[in-house]
Amino acid sequence: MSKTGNTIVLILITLLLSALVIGCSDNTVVNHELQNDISTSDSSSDLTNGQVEILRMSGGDSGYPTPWLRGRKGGGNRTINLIYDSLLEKDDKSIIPWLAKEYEILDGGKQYLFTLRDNVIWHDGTPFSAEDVKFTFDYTKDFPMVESPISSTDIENVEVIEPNQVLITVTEIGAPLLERIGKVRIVPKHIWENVDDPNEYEAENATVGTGPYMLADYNKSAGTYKYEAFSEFWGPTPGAKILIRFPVSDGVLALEAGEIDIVRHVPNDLLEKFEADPDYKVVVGPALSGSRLLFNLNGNSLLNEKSLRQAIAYAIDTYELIEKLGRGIGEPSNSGILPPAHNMYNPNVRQYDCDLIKCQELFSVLGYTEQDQSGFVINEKGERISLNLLIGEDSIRSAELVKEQLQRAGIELNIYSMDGSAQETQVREGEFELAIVGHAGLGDDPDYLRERFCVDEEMGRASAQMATIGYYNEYLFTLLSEQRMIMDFEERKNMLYEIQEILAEEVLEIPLYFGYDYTVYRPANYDEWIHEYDARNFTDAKLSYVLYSQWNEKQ
Amino acid sequence: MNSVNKSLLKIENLSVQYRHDSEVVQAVSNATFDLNRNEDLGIIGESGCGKSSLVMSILKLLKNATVNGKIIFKGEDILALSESDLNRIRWKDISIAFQNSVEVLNPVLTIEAQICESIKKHYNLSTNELKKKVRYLYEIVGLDNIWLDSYPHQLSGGMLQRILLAMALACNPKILILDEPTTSLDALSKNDLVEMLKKLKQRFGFTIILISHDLDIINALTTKLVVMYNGRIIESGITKEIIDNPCHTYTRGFLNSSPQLYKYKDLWGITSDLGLTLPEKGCSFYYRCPQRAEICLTSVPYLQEVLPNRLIACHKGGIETVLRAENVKKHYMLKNKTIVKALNGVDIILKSGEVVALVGESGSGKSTLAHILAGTIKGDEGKVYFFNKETKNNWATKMIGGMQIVFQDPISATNHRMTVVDVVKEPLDIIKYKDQDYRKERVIEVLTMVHMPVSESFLNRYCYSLSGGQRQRLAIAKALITKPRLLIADEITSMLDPSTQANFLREVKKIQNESGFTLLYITHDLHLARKISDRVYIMQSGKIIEGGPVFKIFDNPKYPYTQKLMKTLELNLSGV
Amino acid sequence: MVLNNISANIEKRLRKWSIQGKFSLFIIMLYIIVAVFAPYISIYPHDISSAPPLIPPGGKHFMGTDELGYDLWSQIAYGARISLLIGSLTSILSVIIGSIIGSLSGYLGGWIDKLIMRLVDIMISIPELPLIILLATFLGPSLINIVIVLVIFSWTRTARIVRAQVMVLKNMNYVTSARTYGASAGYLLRVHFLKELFPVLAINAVRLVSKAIIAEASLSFLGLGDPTSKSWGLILNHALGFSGIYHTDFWKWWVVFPWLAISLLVISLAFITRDIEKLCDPNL
Amino acid sequence: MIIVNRFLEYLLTFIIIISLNFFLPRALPGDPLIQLTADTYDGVLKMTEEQRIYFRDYYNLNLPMHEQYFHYLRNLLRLDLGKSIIYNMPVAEIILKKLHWTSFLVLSSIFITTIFGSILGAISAYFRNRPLDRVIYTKMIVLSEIPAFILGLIFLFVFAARLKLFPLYGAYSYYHDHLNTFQHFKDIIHHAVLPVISLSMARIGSIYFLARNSVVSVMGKKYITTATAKGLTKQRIIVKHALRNAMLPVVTRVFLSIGALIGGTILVENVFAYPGLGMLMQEAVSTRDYPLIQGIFLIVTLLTLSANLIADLVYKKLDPRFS
Repeated sequence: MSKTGNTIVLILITLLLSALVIGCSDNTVVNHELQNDISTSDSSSDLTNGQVEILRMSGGDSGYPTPWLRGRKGGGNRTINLIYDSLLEKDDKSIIPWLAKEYEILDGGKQYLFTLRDNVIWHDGTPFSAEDVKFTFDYTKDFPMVESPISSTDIENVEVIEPNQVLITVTEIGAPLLERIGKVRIVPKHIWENVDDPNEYEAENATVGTGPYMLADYNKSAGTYKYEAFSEFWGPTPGAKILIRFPVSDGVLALEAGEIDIVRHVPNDLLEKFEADPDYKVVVGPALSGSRLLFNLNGNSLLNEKSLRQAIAYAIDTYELIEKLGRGIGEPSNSGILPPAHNMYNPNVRQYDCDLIKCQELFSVLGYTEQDQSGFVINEKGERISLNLLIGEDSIRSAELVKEQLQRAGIELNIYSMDGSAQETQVREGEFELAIVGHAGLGDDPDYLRERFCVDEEMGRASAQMATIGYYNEYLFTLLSEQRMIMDFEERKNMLYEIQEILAEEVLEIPLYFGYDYTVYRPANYDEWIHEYDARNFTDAKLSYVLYSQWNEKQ
Repeated sequence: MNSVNKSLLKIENLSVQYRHDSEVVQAVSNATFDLNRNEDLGIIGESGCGKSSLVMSILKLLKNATVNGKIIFKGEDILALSESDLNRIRWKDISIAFQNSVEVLNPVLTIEAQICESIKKHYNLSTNELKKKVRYLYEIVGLDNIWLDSYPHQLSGGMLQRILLAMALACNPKILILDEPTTSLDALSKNDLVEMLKKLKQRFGFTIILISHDLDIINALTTKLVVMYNGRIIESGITKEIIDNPCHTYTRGFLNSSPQLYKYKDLWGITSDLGLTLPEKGCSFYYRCPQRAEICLTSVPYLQEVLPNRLIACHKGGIETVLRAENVKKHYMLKNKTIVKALNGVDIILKSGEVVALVGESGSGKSTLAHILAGTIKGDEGKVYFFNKETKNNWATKMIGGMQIVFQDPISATNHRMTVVDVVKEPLDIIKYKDQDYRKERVIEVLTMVHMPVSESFLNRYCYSLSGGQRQRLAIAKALITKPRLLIADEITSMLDPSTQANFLREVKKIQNESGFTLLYITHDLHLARKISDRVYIMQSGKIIEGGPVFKIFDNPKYPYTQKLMKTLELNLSGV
Repeated sequence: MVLNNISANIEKRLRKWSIQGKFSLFIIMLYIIVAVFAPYISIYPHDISSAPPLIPPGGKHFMGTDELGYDLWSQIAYGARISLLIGSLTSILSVIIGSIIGSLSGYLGGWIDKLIMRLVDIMISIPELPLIILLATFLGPSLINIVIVLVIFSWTRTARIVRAQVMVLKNMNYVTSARTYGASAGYLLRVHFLKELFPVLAINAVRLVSKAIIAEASLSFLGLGDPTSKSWGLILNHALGFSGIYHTDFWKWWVVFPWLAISLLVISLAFITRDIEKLCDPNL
Repeated sequence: MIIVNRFLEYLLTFIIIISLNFFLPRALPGDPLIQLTADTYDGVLKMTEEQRIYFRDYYNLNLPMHEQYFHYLRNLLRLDLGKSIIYNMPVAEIILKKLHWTSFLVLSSIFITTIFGSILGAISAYFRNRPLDRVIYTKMIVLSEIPAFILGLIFLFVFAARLKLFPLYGAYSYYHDHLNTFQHFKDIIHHAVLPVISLSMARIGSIYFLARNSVVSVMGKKYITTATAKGLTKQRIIVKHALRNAMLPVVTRVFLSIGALIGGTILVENVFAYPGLGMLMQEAVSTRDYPLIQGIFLIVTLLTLSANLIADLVYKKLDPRFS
């Protein structure tokens, strides 16, 4: 090879090697590197207090785990919950006291008094006090965290009554406020008070919290996390000495290969296989998400007719949707919008099981009596009921099925698919007739019904982004805004029952069906997985990572 | 035995076949020749006759071709050698200066690298010895060293040829093959090249194998010559002899049409074979050979010795002698009893297919000789042989394919009372050849040959209404109707004006070139003779004093008379 | 008379083709027949579920069904129309546009050449996804829009290759002499360049067919085409998107058959171009 | 002089591309901060209206378009690519950390495709139309039609999952301490084998065909006959004369195909959860993360343009006829 030929080959090789060297040099970013060799230690649980050596799970890169630097993608709070505690927590039944060992609602919901646990210390040893709680709420006024369930305008002021007591007064009474205040992550005052820009603060002590785990390592290029148990944690002993999270190609394969201990979103077709195998345990949380059909009453005048919306509801066969899209697994649709697993679910609202005769009756009410040769109902002018359905790129299969079902009833549906974000923008700007969008977090406080169906005065439309447009019902709006104020659970529940009856009657939204999300894990390695009462995910719940059941009996 | 060690390279019935998908092309068929140390071999022939394939097969450079036969070099058959043994010979003993084109050099390597490559392969010299050697090579081919690290595409045609030569001489080979070295060179650089090659030959003593169709360089550099046609060797012998006296009709046609030799002669190539498929067996030159006969189709002619170290591949032993006259004498008795020796002892030979000019002052006996040869006058002494058979009571002129004569005076050549068709078909009528229709057809045929109208009205016109030029064309037509092998034209154009003469002569030459008969052209006009004839005989007072190829006689005549005659060519009558 | 000499010369040409070449021609014929007669040869409708979901091939559903119970064979038959249309249209158009622009830029040289080459650089470095979404919002769903968008992304490759080739051909004597007769650039392109470029363009065109068919799926999702059109790209995409497709043995028919349809088409096209290439350039 | 105006040309193109990079994402329908909070999937971000305004100003999305453009250009000059909205990390950091994994994959697959593609091309050119050539040729046609990510999936399930010869995911075994860097090096190679092979298998076809045609045409050239006439050995002729000339078109094709290769790598990285740029591009576009989109496309443009530039320079260096 002549001189030049050699030089080119040389350049290529050096490029290759330099890429490698950079690659392997920076795999530790922060904190000390644990020297003990993890992979060989057996992961079977330590028989004494149930704490295992190591817990491995799959997870995406959610950024550097401080409340201000965490990523905005889904699952970002998972990385933070283990490090920072909040005043309250949730187990699989209800809200439970956490940093605040007791709480009192005073003045009909205007004030909340939290008495904090004593002998709680931060990871760096400084004792935890009410000052930290007050500091957190004041600090987030100027520097809001990436995610905060409560906005600083909702809070009037925060006072430290005793070294272990805090009184929070809210600007306006609201039932959901307790749970939201309870979710705020408390940060150490002695660190963050002298941090002028938390959005840039990446020092080592940025990840000091009171939580059961300390951050041992976060690798920016690979997006992997490693936590160590915090030995002097005030609460239930952390479930594992070491906990690591890293992205995997296929969860099921990784589980079967024993490289991770738990996997979510297990395909429904594999459930029998895992159920039959004693090494694995299949668990499922409540069916709290799926997709729903929205209407735009301004988009097509016909949709103003309640009977047409009801006819559509009758046409849609939720059981066929479950059988084909859910592979036979899922909860049927509920016209009252709240999922059956919700604690305020009204079981006896009017349901619209698939019934083509009722459809025909409703069509004739609207004047669509005959049928043309291809089976679509037509009015005397010979016009069909032809509606446009706008969907995002990943709900084409459900759209095709809905189209077929409506066709059986006699309605013609044209499907338009778009990039997800583009579709959401169109829906938000009301450029659609029908639309299929996802819905999640249905287990939360039922106030989301208000956001969806109550027209906000200044915005002139519902405050939720994805909602039916153009429906005006004064009585419903008053009910929705009042229920927010009622602090008493039973009283609020009755009002919501009535709201659900109206929603069922008016058919403002049609949930297609509620899907289950199956999780599989190896009980032999670790068996403390639980889900929060209002969510379906086991790996999100903080209590899954502590030996909660033992601790609970002792309380 | 000594001939063996003297013999450098011996090629024994070498044949080369190319395979293109299905059909097979025979490029060279059983070529045989040998080359001794002090001889330089020239190979000439039309492009596509297989000369390159022959030479390339010597070093087995041909792709998808099968080569069989033997190539003996230093006692070994090259074709049987293994690749590694062959590589020892390649470029070390035998090297090639390829045809001059930039494609022959690797575009991405410097010239120096490509020259050193071969030296490094065959000799292990140190780097500066190598550098010295390359500089020396550049010097001997007259190139400046600055061109050493340039790339092939940066060189001019002349320079490229010198580089190819330098490359070929890099390992001072025993045999240097030159493939068309002068194609793209101008006259000046061609001479430099020839001079250089001669000098180099003296210094290194290599033997040259030269492929070219440039006869100057063949003449200058080679001692032996091989002529190839359609993949076969049809003539081989000493270069000088072949050029002076080619024996194969193809070689003669090849030489005649080269402007280097016949500087003033009109350009006439060998007639093309009109794309007719070559005969399977039999001589492949059949369709273009002026003296083809049935025998030529019987089998493939192989090389036989016809003259001392001259081999010809022709069933008819090379070019036939059409007419031979020995010691022809003729005297006239004038009234006052003085005897005029018109001819005293003339010997003349006419070969088939050539144009011979008989030149001499008026009264030198040219016409008399013509008439004697044609049999219209009886000579006193001497014999005339037509195809080696003595001519008596003009049997030779009353046959098809015999001999005909056309006289000087067109008017007396045709009887003005006869119609055109009768005049022209008279010879056939006399010998009662076939039927009237055939004769009429032949008339039309020959008349079109001489560009005369063939309408019915013209055919029945009487000759007296025709002009001198037309009458002369009729005479020619009459002579051609019997497809003669020899046509004697006695001053046929002297009566014509230059323009008619030019057209007339051009037509005659064209017909001669196509049908291949021998033309004895008697004239006193040296310019014309130089223009159309291949060979010339000079007559002075009844004797042929000198004869031979036109370029020899006209360029360096031996006899004073001829030299005087030749001077008249330069004479410019306007006296400037 | 005219007919049989056309068929004779086709037959003569065909004799020289390799067996794979002939076999591929047969397959292409088959594809076209399937595409044209799709409604008649598919027993079940392609957009109405006619069987339980995901049943393996057997009996009437000899290619099995997908997750919604649509018969796979009828989907592939109907999909053939769209995929063949898009595949061929895109590759032909982008090869034509590419060669015209390429030869203009190669032939004219000077600043035009620079302009076009820099345009090509820009086009290549523009990321495809956002541009597709942008075009989708403006153009809206139709077959032609898909072809337009695909052509926008694929003409640059051909342009670059054609330009290089034309720059070499430009200095050939037969081109310079044609120019002396006043031959226009169009004439030169048509008579001299295209014949010379044909083998290179043919290979390029084949490669584009497969890319276009697969890309069509993602374009249909983003709103450029009809998402329920059941083109091969779409079927393959739904199959690959089904969660757990690899753990179960659904892929044995749901992924294999559409992928087989695409690669069989592309492989036979590749063999055809190889034979064309051989005819045009004997020493290959 | 040529180099200078050549450089100016590339600079102008670069500026046009940068501006396109700025305006193209913003022309897409949808707004990054609103997008993130549309409660349409699990674990979605909860963000109050007040927060949305705070962060809109933080990312100065509230400024008029031209002001944002100047901000963007000014930061670009200071090599500050801004902060990603979804990753909440400086874009430069994200990209540089992940770029070297992607470039490692791309370069090694280029290395393999060029070497094996040319060797196979040369072999099948050398045995032209004989059985060996026909076998390789058909295999190559079939192979080059399978998209890289399908090959990746097949390898993942067969070699990684069932035969357990190769790891299932990642660029190296996470949190597994090695005795020395050599061990670590081996581990990286072990993880990279399947992605690189699936990428190379999909690309090798085009290089093979090009090399084959080019070697065949070069072997027919006259200077090869000259070389044989010089008595050089077969190998020397192939290496010194044939390959040198045959490699010219292959080298330029390799550099030109870098752009396309990056596209292919994205899908393969996704299949093997390889921490390269991978799905970053898709994610950035679907969540309208303007700074991240701009950053990634800037890097891709830099790579493509420099690849073109290198292709030109290398070709000029290799082929004297053009310099």
